[in-house]
Amino acid sequence: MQARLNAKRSFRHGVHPPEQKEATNRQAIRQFPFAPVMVIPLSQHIGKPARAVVREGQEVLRGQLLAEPDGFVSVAMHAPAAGVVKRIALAPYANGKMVESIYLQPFPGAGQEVIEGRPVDVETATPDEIILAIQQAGIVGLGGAAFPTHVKLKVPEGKSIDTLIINGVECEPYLTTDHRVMLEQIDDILMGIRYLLKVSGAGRAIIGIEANKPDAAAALSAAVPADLPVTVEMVKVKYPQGAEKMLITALLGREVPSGGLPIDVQVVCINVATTAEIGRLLPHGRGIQERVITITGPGVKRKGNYLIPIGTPLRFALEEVGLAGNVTRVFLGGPMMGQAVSSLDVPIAKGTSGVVVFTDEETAQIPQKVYPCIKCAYCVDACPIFLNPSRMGILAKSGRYEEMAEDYHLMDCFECGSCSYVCPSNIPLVQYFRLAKGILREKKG
Amino acid sequence: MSKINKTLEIRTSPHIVRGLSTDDIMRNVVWALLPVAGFAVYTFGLTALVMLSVATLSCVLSEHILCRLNGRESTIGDWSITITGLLYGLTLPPGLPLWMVAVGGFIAVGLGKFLFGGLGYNVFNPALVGRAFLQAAFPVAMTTWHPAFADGRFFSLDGATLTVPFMEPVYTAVTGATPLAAMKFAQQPTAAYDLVFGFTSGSAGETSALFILAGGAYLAVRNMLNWRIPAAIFATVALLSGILHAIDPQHYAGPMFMLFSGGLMLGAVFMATDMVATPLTNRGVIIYGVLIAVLTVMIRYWGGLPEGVMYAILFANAASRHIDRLVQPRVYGTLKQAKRGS
Amino acid sequence: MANDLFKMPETAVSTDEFIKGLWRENPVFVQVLGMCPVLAVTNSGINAIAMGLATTFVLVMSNILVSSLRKVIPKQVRIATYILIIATFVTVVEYLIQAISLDLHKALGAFISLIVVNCVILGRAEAFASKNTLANSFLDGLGMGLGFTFALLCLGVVREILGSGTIFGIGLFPDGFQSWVVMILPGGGFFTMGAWLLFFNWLKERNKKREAALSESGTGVK
Amino acid sequence: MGNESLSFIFLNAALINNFVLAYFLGICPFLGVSGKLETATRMGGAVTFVMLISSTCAYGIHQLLVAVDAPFLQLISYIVVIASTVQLVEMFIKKFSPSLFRALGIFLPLITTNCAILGLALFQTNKGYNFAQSLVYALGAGIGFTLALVLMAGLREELELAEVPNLVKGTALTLMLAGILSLTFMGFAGLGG
Amino acid sequence: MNQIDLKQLTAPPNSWHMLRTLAGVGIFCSLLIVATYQATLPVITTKKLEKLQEAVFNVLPGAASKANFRLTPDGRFEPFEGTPKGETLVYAGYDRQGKLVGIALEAYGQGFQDVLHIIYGYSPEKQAVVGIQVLESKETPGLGDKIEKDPAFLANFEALDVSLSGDGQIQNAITAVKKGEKQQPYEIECITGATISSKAITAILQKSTGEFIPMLMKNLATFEK
Repeated sequence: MQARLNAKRSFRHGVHPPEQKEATNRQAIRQFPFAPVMVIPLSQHIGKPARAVVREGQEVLRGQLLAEPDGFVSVAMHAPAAGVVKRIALAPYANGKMVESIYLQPFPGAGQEVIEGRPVDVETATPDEIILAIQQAGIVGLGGAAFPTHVKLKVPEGKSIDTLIINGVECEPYLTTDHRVMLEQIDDILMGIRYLLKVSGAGRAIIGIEANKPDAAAALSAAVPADLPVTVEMVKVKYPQGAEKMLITALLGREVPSGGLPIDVQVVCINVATTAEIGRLLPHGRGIQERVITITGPGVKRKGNYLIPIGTPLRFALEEVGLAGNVTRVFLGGPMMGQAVSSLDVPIAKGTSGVVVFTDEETAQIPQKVYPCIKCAYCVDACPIFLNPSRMGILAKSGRYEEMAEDYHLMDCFECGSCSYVCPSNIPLVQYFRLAKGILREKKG
Repeated sequence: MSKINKTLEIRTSPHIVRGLSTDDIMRNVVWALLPVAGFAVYTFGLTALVMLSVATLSCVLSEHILCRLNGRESTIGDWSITITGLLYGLTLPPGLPLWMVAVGGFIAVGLGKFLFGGLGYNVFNPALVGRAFLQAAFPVAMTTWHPAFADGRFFSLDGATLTVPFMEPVYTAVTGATPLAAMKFAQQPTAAYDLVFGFTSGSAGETSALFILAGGAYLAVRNMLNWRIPAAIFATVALLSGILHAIDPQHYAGPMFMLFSGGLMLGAVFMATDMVATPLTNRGVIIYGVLIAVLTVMIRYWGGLPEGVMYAILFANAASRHIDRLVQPRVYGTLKQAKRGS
Repeated sequence: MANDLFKMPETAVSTDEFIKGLWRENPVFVQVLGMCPVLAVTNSGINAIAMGLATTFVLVMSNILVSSLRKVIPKQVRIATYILIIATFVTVVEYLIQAISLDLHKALGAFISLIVVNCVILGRAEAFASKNTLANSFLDGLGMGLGFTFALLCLGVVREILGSGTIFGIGLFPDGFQSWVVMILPGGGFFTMGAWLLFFNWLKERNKKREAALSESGTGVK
Repeated sequence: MGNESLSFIFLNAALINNFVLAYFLGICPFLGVSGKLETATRMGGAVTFVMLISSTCAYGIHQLLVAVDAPFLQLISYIVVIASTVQLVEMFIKKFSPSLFRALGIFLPLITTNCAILGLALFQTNKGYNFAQSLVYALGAGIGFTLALVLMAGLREELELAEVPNLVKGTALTLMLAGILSLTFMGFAGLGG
Repeated sequence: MNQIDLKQLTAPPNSWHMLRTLAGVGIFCSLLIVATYQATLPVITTKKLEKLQEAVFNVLPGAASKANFRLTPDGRFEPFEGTPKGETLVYAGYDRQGKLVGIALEAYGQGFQDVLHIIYGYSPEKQAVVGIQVLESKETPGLGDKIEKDPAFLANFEALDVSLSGDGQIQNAITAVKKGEKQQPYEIECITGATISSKAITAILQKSTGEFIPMLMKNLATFEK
């Protein structure tokens, strides 16, 4: 199949934050050691928390099922290492809340071998079987959203999918996780695509890659076998190109309706690392025990891409890579949408695509003074879904949340942060919107 | 792990910013205005220098005092008031008595900005509010023009400049006529060369089209000014005056004259583009620009006054909220949903 | 006690009915009524006084008539009757002014006729005169009318001094005073009224603060 | 007198001598209902409508009064006839167009005693306009009133979200805005000549 | 009190009662209005007449008495007494000897803000406008309203040439020129800064004289005493 490598296509608006990927994009993925204690939250995904199937004190093998999905919108959890379940209790999580988690103490010198489960053959399995297998493998969107992948793939009655989009854009600055995956796990990706094509019934797949990763695009398009209806297409470097809606618009010119899902325009969009995971795990019937994470930022000594066991405490991970300078801010994910953590005791979860560490030098660059909105309209020109953040920000300040939702489509905002990024008055727009949405949801519910 | 601060900052995303702050924008606008002010001093001499300084100072001081009286932190540090002061000065006739300049400066800040809540809330361009007030209060002084390029202008002040406060100015020097007034009342056109290079009489800052365009281009390139506003104004004015001039050249001055005379350049580039008082969307600002242009042409051709840019901009300021309402950007995914629903 | 207080205005003549209109319930500054003449004819002190007195005359006369007829007028037609009465007195006042001075009549123009639709007058007829004794209604009308005149004068004086440099036509300043033309233009009317309201807001705020301070310090004494 | 062109009459009433901003007529509704754009437009529509009706009535009454030579009845008959006509129209609309009534209905009784309506009738009589001129004058006045109201509503909605100093909030702010608008409208002087 | 209120509210409207009240008030009001009108009418009429006469004498220097004339539909003039009802009137002014000094005419036209209403005097002997007075204007105070009192401007109208040419039309149309540039007797020097209002006066005069002077000259004999 031919690759379309002329990256002219994109969505309208958006911003151009400095990419900052040079530090890690040439670093091969390295295996991370086990932490002395791992914390596996039962709710690392959107939806119902998983139900634990192990007891405190029970010994488990690497890859063994720790918790099973509780309902359809829920996924399984597997042991990241062979060890002992110390206890099942509340533990801090990245969002600042306490969630039910399994404390696992790996055996000293535990190996990397993983137990095998019931393999699912891409040729013979039915779509429903594959969906079940994906759920059992505990796969969620590894791009950051952590939405259970199998739910996305369940095509509702009366709808169909014609295109499968594999999202290899990775538009967040600093992060190079997907970039490395696309270079190093090509076979897994292609295998994953086979599963996904089968499940979705799509006639073709498009791998969308941002133009700053030409090596990945070239490697992938060279590897696509003739029997697979897959094209590799490049899109412009622009944030938030990696958002599902933006990528669909860039590649297909289709607009996902407000309040709708990609499936409403016959598309399903799966992150490239998620795809690789499907292709790697399903043939062996295994579950997720580790994932690739970029640990980077000016505060990190050994920046790089690491294959890191799920549940590794952040503190352990940072100690391993070494810190430099006066660290003031650590966040999980990229700098645009990532979650700043208040404590280093939180574990790395399935949805953690990167860890970025800032020192006081970076934080000092962010002006502290908040000016009133001067209606410069930078935010209006940045918003990828054409909202009016300026107006909404002013309304939010006066507490007029209903008006924001009714007249200005607040609920369509996916908090990409472009508006706050460009705001010269330093108004925390995204924070306002998040707050407003929360209050509105509370009022409704 | 000693290097990690005891308290990590938890600010919500995004964690990086572009690093262009409001005061940066304001400061750049001041830079862009300085050459215009410089040319005004070159053209009108000491008179313009003193007048511009008093205009700027009166605005800055008023802002400072009003902020303090209201128990707020003084906001003169954000440079926005310096822009207002400088712009306000540039719209005044150079020989205007200084006490009037100071009164107008206070009005510009008090009425045009402070009453509405300060920076970001001034629904009208404050400089123009000050000028409109002066125009209504002291119509004679506001239409008496100091001649350009007078001999010895760098060493002498216009006699009216130092008028005792609250007294009527007495004009001794020969006064100039603006190209627009000459055209309207005496049907005397001015050479295009003089207009472009600013060898004419008029408000301090409106004479040199070149310096204004250069300043505007600098800001537009740095994305600190929405180029669509002046572009829409120029295009519409040129189009309308072109058509009317073609129909009746005797009555209607041509596009060149319309573009380069009076306050159109200064207004379109620096006044109409006051971010706070303009619509937000790009479609909105084009409508806004067209509205300004149409009103300006209307007032200049058919109105009683020779110049109408100021009124046109103030009117469009008042209308900009409605323009915004009319042309809200179509939110992603809403059109198709409507189609789907029907 | 409460009952007695309630009955008071029915029977006794109360000077409070006169004083309240002047200040506490000033129709212009406190109730913001009848703004149209307040802004339109106050470009000189003379005009303001003339307009104020004309309005007072109509106000007092209509209050008297409405009050004395209050038991006869059926509820259903009361508004129509009031308007009829007011229009009559306005017509009367219009001819009187014309007879006194044509120039004044010209200066006030249609605004004399427009006293008819001044909400202060209909408001007092409906809210006060239709429920109170003749004497009290008279006092109420007089108080409100003079309060209205006072407000007009407040504006008229400021606008005339700044706008023409004179007060009641008498020059205040030496020759060569620069008049602020805007003050006698419509815009000046809006600004002056706005400024007066600002001033009264400020007075109110200050009084409130003082009272608060007084009551704080006064608690110990009590 | 009375020979002005229709275009001049229209522009004069709508812009140059705007009823609200130059004559201060209809200030009460201007201050009262200019807070929200929607009510402002409806009020404007209702006022324009009533102005057209009352202008017609006033023209008829004036002709009648001239014929019977009773100028002293002018004011009293204007106010009575206009008030009752508006009442009739209100009842008529209520009966035949409930939707229009919902849009304009609640404003109609308020407008009856609006000085802009009576002012319009008096001015057109003073200026000696003929029937067509009166109608155009009424239309211009109504549109000018609506324009002022709508502009003010936009500004006030905007400033509702602003950090207006407490002292200024309310009528004082509206008056200052009206003053600036009035200065702005001065730019239209001499149009249509 | 409450009981009465309730009764009033619940009782059906008594039409006779309502009618009686309205009629009574109406009669009282009509009486009051008519009485005032009758009482003030003579005063007002006299004042108006005086005012008009004053204006006529002002624009016709030397006049001591005046007579009203009405323009007839066929373009002639006839003496007129009483109150005008839409007719076009001109006022002839006579000196103490009863000799015709000139004729005063009213004219209207658009000014800067609103309609301007002026009266001007024409002297058939000098074939010139000899005086002008602004009766009604809304020109900008301090600027446009200088047309009412600026002595230099009013000097324009002491002898403004409107002589007729052979064909009975105005020879030279009145025109406005800048201050200090007046050369011809038919030119009007504008006021600096109030060009618009000055030009408005010029336009009004130009139109009115062009229309009326030829007519007046044709019927000059009518006005002689």
